[in-house]
Amino acid sequence: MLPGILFVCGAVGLYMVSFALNKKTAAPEGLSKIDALKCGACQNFACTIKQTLEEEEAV
Amino acid sequence: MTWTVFFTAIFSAMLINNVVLLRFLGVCPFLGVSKKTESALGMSMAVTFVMVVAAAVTYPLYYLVLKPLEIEYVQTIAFILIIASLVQLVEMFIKKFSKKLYKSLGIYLPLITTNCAILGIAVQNITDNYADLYGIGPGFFVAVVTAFGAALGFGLVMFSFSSIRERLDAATNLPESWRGVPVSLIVAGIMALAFLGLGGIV
Amino acid sequence: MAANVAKKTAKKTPGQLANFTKGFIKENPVFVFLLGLCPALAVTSTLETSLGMGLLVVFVLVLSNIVVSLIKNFIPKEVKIPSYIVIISTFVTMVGLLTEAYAENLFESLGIFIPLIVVNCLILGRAESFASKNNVVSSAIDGLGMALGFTFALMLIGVSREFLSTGAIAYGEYLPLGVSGSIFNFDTHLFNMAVFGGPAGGFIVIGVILAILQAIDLNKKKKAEIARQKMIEEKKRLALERKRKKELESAGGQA
Amino acid sequence: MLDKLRIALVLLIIGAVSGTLIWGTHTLTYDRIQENRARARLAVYVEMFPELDVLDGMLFEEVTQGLVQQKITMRNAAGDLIGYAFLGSDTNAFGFIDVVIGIDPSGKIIDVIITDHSNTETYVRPLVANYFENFQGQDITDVNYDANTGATQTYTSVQRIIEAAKLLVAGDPVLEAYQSLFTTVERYEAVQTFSAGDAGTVEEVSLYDNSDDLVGTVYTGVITYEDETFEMGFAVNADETFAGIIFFDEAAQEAFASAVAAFDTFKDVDLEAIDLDTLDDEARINVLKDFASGLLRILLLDDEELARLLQFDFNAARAGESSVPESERLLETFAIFDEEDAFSSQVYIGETDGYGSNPIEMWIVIAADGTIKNYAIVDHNETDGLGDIAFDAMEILLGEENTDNYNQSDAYTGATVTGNAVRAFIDDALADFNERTGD
Repeated sequence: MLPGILFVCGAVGLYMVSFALNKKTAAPEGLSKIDALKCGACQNFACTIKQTLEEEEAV
Repeated sequence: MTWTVFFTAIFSAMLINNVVLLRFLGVCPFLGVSKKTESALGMSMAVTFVMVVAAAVTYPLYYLVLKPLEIEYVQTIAFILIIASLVQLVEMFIKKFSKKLYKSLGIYLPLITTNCAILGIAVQNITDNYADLYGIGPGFFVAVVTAFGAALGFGLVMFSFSSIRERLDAATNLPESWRGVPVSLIVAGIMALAFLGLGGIV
Repeated sequence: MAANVAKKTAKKTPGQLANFTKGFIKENPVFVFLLGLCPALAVTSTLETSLGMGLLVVFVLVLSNIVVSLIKNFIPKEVKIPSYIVIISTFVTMVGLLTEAYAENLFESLGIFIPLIVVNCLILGRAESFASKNNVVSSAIDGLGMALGFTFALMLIGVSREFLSTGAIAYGEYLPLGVSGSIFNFDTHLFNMAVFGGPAGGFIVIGVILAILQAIDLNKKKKAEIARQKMIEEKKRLALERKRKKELESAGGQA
Repeated sequence: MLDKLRIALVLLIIGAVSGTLIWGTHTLTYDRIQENRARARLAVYVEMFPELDVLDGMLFEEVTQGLVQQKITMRNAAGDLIGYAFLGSDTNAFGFIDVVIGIDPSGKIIDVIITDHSNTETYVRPLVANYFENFQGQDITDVNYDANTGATQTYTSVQRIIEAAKLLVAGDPVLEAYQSLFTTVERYEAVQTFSAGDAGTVEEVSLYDNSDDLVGTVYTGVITYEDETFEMGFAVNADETFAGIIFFDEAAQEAFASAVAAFDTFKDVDLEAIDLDTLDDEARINVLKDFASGLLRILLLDDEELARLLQFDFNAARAGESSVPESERLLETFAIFDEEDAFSSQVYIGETDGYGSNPIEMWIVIAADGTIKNYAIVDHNETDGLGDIAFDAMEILLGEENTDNYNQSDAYTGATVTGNAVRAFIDDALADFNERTGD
């Protein structure tokens, strides 16, 4: 029982830490804005770029 | 085990079991990111990179961690989380260290977390049981080579499909109701038929 | 049971009914948004596998929508997406284990597409765009409606492909129904186009369905356009009549 | 800081809850999944025995009965016996073939299934489709094979495996005959064939018990009495004492009962001490006496070299010096001289590569006049049917002049590889012989 639960906890932790680290890392200068057109056709909701775009739109 | 195993693995993953056309993995980016040849190539490069790394990580994870601990049942969640973190880490490193690489791959990397081809190949490498066929060590190389071949196949199809699509979009004599996605799907179907013919290559 | 809940609530508030039915045609995830095309192509060679896949998605989508909307206030914004992925993959793993235990034929035929439900954009999409902003009941109904719409789309593709490739619709083969057999069994070579059971057929069938939907859509638009044109003409005619009337009146006044 | 702690806490809770949920589902479904996987793995058995309890109901036993390697006892969930399955494998000229035979407790064949093979698929498929149904419902101890199969290699292999399974079910009459003298015998193996003078051609069979220790040796041959032939065996204990006479046929056993009883006086007597003259002068006993004396003449020769030599030629007095010919197939050759010390024949011993994985060990004797006088295949693992054709052809060659007759013999045609191997051996031997005799 224990190894399974611990493993899942570990994997979750690893993912979230890497996610947070990635979010903290700023994109290189001049590349923070992504061409919205290039993103348009894709329906992927996990895409962080799409999120940032939406957030910017909302602002 | 000989070199022929690797060549067989590469060709069969690339042509005979083409991820997109014959196994339906990664159809979303296939239709979504294939409007321009340039973006299709960018996506293919990102997929190649992540697919190989993901195969190289998930295979030992399964055989060195999950199996000895007898927790094979967490495979699905383990793989998706590992691949997702991998993508995040790769994106972070690219952001930090290579502006050029980020410029060409940056848009596509985040899409890859939920690309079924990556997870699909990782799972396939386990269910195809290379470890039993070749032993755990050599099986690792076969798994990585298979992933590479699959990514090559993805790139090949993406490139040719986007080239066709660029012309399709310019075609004006198409019936209106077929324009856009429907005709693209028909083209993909014809391409799949063509790829069926490659079945006897290995 | 969930369907009953949906109906009851739907009676009370007409908004919920629309919330439930929108996934079938208007916002159908496969035909309109092209979400989840991988399973829509891969597991739809027969009606039963399509239905099986659809049911698994119903299970995962409803549960993940409920859980996401329940805990939406506790999840820090920074780790929103990762949390959703964890929740979804938990349910997918559970569903996979249950399927292997109780419907092993379905498990065999769906193969790697069961773990791949995790990366089905539909599920993450609903969690992200609907469940994280709405209450539990609405999220559950939305999930159910969307998943049933997805199932409907899969079954439509599945029934076309199975019929074209075998000339019959088999049942009891993959789902543990207890009985098996086939319906519409045309024992003729006319309905035996094996290519539709294969990869190429999947693309072509979806392409044709999308073209038909697009044609219907265009037709509607055209009709609306004609109606609008007629209305405009009518208005013009009325305006003209009024104008003439005025002219006549003014002429009469002069006389 | 507080924010980060909160994130960590949420993260921990989500991970723990999801881990627990997955573990719970796993515990709930574990047994069923294992059973389903076992079912899938053992699908061929489940197909034959639908009520089979795949987790506890299968008892696997390794057996060595000819081509059958595994006997599986099938029980249902209630523990009742529902049948047996036999897993056999054969190698024929086109490759291997694995066959599973399922029978119900009464011995009726449920089904015969080819699980794996490397035979030509286009031959196997029609065979399975058209002829295998014939097996279903037949009693395994009396299987009626379909004569219209075109006698393909595949069908022959299946026949051979069914025959081996039949012996497992019905018992092997040959083994039972051995067991009447040596109660502990579990397995027997033919070691070599040689000619033993009056006894004719004799096959030496070693008998082993279940721990694979040699318990005895039986020399089997054929006797003729009143124009009828009977197969019998001369049994010798492991300590070189006489054990008894065996008849394999029940009728023969009865007919010769008194004669066999007469031999009982030699039981446990050293072979050397056996004096056949003490036996009564009676027709049936005399036939056995002739066989025994011919055999004993060979067996009692102390000098190993001479014994071997005498296997080739009874009239030999001494062997010439052994040498190694140049051919890679011929390992040893020596001349034989008769009692007048004149050159009688030349013996060639060697091995030649045939179809099987091991070479064919054989020897031939070429008489002074250049005819092939005698030969023996000591060991081979050629495909039985094919090998036999070639070896039968050798019989035809016996006594042939030193000509090209054996090359013209079309008796080989059935087994080209084996035939060519044997031919090459004879070629080499004849070449060496001609060189020696200066032809």
